[in-house]
Amino acid sequence: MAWINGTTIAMVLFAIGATALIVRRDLVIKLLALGLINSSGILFLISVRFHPQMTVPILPVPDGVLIADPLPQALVLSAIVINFAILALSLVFVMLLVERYHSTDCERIEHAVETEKATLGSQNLATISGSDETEGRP
Amino acid sequence: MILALLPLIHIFLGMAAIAWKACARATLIIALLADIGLVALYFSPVSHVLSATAAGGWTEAIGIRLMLDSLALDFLLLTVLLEAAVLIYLWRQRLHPTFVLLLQFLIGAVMALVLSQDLFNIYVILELLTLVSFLLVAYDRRTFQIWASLKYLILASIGMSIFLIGVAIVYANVGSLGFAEIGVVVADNPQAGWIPLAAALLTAGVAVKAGILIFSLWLPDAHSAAPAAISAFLSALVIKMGVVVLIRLAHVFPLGPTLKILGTITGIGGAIYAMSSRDLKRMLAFHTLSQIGYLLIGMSVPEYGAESGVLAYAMAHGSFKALLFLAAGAAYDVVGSTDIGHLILERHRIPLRTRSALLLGTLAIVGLPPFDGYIAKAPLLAATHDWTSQIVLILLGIGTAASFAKLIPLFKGPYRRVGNDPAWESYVVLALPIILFLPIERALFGTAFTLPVMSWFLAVESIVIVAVGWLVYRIHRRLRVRPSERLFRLEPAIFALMIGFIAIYLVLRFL
Amino acid sequence: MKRTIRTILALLVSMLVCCVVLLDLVVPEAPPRPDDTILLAERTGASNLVAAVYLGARLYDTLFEVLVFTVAVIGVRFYLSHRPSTARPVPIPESHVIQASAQILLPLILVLGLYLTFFGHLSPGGGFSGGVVAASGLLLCVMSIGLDTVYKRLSGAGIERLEWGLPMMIVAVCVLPTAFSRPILSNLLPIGEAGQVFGSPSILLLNALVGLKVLIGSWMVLYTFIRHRGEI
Amino acid sequence: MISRAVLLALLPVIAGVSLFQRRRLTAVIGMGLFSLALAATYLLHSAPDVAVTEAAIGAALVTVIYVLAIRRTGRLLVVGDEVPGLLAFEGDKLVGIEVEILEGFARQLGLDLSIQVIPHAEVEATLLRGDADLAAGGLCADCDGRLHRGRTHLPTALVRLSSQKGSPGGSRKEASTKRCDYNGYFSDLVKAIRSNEPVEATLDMARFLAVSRCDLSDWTVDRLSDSRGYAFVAGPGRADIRKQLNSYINTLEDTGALDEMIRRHLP
Repeated sequence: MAWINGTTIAMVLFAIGATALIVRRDLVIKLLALGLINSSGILFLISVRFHPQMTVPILPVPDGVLIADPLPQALVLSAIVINFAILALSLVFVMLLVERYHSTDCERIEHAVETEKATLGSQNLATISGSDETEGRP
Repeated sequence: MILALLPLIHIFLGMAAIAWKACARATLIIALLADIGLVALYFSPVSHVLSATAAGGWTEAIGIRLMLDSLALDFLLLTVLLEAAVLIYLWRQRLHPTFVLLLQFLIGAVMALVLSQDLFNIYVILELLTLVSFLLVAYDRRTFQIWASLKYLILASIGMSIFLIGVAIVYANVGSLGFAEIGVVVADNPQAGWIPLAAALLTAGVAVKAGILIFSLWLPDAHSAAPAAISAFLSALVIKMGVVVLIRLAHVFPLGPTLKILGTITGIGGAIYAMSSRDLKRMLAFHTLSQIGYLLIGMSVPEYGAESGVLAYAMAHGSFKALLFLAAGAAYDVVGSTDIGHLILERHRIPLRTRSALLLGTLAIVGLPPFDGYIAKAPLLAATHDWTSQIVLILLGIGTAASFAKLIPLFKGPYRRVGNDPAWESYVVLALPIILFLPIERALFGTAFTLPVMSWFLAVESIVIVAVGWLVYRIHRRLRVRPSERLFRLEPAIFALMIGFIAIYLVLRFL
Repeated sequence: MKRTIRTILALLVSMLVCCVVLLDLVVPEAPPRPDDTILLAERTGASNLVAAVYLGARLYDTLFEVLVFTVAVIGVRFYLSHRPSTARPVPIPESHVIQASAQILLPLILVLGLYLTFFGHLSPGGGFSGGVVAASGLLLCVMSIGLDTVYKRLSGAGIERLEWGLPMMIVAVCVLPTAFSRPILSNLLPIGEAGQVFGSPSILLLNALVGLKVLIGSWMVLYTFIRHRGEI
Repeated sequence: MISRAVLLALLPVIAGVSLFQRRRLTAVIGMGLFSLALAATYLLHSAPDVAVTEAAIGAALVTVIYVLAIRRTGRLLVVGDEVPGLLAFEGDKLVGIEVEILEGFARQLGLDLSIQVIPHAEVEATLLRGDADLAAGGLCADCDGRLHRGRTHLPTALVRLSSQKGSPGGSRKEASTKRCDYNGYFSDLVKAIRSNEPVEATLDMARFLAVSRCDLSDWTVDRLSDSRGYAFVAGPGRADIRKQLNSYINTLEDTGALDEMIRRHLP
């Protein structure tokens, strides 16, 4: 049973996430797999120095009791928020792509983007919303 | 003391640009002036205010330290230079406050990254950098931009997870995240079992951001899809942030052979793709890959002078790559395409100043004396003594010359005064370091530059390299071979990333 | 056929990465670090050591994390607001069960959010989780009184100005110590009695700022998603 | 100790099951559940701060925005493959007779129309799973008994197209390895025919006319049945939507708008 610890499970989650990211064609599910990969890194960081006797890092603690290292926990808080930011922004971009191509199939979108670039050259490419050309193009 | 002000000023002013929308443009100038002032402090008698600090006074292992060393100084100067050039380039265009905010955040994150001496701090800043450049690449909301930046985000995010696992292993073994403490522990016991795995994870994670061929397969799409000013920033500066982290890692971990292998693959692969690319911006993006290979090989050389050569080359590459991207953007505005054949056909419509900027950039990039490409390459060539690195460096020079030989017809007549390039002042800003590179670098790095640059042998060698490159271009044009670009799709890129990590691990463990 | 090969390859490669890391993982027995613990508690006055690290020793990281969140909110709003919004006004659910339960749950959720935010230095929680919990309370409000009403009331309170104003304030709080020739990002406020609500005023202040910022940010993300969702 | 191990062992199971779901919504909710389990794991790793944050952000906020993005309320979700003239891309927009009918219908219902292009062969399965309200895109064959087929809005015929190279008379081995029936996207079929790959497909008239612009001298064309018609299909238990759509098409026909659309899109 000792092998079921945080680090092992974190790497198994990484493998599941990476497999799903490659195998699943649906972009939304790809993003969920990306979230899983990020979570696996977070679980790894939490559990790498964890020992079953450790207690919660909130004072006061009785003498002689090990407390869990607060530093990785503080780092992980940042990583969770970053994970959220990545998932939200990429979801927005997937929504824009789906609206344009009417499909969530990654290969189909990739193919459509490539043919669009090849046939039209780099000019006159369709914008997602046609009316924004006046709005602050750099 | 006040080192952290450098990034924070940009972030504060970025927010201010949204708060007072009318002043968005003014915040860019204020930020530029503040940067110039703060960097100038370094050369003034009160330079101690820029000495190493710990954020919040936490000097212990748990805190975050910032330091302005020669590496950071070099990139700070490059940042200020590019900031000035891009500000001038964008001056006459309408700027949306969100764009200004993202630009300020980008610059702020770059400055924070070069100053940071802490692994996890680097992780957070790299993520900020990823998100900001992700938004900037797709700023025009064209579909190919959106797809390119989505691919970028997915790959970069996998890389950062790998990096985070590396950070965890380092922390578990060292008990601190500062480079100084890690360096001490690694030097104490260089044979410790955790070092290869941690180094492989960290290197593979950063490699995704650093433009290394097997890892950064998002780069050609993202850098060629972005708006011109953003391309200049990304290719000249942001991609080198990965290199900065790699340099810092290489100071701590024994990465020499790994970097050499990665550099060779990246450099030669990038050069081959650049040679066969027919789109100007895409060619510049591929060429960035091959130049990253140059930097990596320079980093793997332990000899004296190699590191200042790397820094000088990073700066030189930043200046001429930004010049080329900005000029390519101006040419695109006139012609409506960045296809090289198209540009050559319509060359009479491109303003003369744009064409001169392209010419200057090309001369500098192929490494002809007396421009900065040559001056920065010379110490690298002089410092590498083993013949494999020498050969790779020469091959890279030939590849660069061969890919830029495509542009030669662009500089033929007729030279009529047509139109006016609205942003020519920004070319002047970038041309200054290209032409006056030697005095600037001598002032910064001292004696490392006196010896090799003056050698006749190196000058002749670089001219011969360019000539051979031109010949290769003629032969390659007959052959009409184009390598497949399927590798740059999303799913193969994820595969390549993971296989690349395993390869780096094997090299570090068994070589 | 091609799919099967790809699936097998993907599985193989990712298992390989997994195995490489697990087989070579060397972790020493974790030495406890009492020195840091005492120092953290002394210098910040917070009894939740995670909060002491998060908003004390590593405030610089947290600052960038807040910026990442800000960028996410701005990005979501910028890229979705150019889309046309949904064809019809977002309706209020007819169900009385939802409305009744919203009226009971809303105060509870808001109290929980406030508790998490303001006691973040004494017990688990902190500005980020408190802000998100409070934002989910706003989502309940949307269910009971409708999206547009909530939006109008909040805009009347000027939250749009706070959206960028709060990060500016957080940066200012971080930079202010330099004016008093203290290291940047250090805390200026005096440390009170440990274990009390005002035992660590600087962390309390930062938690409150971050909590409000996250509340507004999450609300904006939720509002934008309800109003302009795409075609998935 | 035991609870920690059990929870940890549960994590890959939840993640694996939910990421390999067919339905997006199930996958999203499964990952929300995963985040909750992860938060509990953090709690057992004596990291209560992380647990609270993960529960609030990972389990609540992320799941809510994903559900908001893919939910179906207030939306008429139509799936179908491309058919030239009926539902096809023109530049970056979908145009055609069926698109116009659906747009009008959605406007009448006060819903946002959302059309997703999926492979022809998956249309029926998607409807049966309940992932869409309506199916479109040149449906003229008979469908599963649980689905509700609407009224015909345009007559058509079925055509069998098969390449002679791999005809049934040829060697069996070649036939089994090389010939694939058309079940992907229509655009893939056109590409396959252009590059002379051996293909066998049953096509409706609109698709066949579009394909017949390519050189079809190597192909055998069998006319299967004449008396077919295009129709929309509603999912199981959606007889109401079929009724509303039928009456909407009836009014279109009565006012002559349908004929006008057909003339505009099918010259």
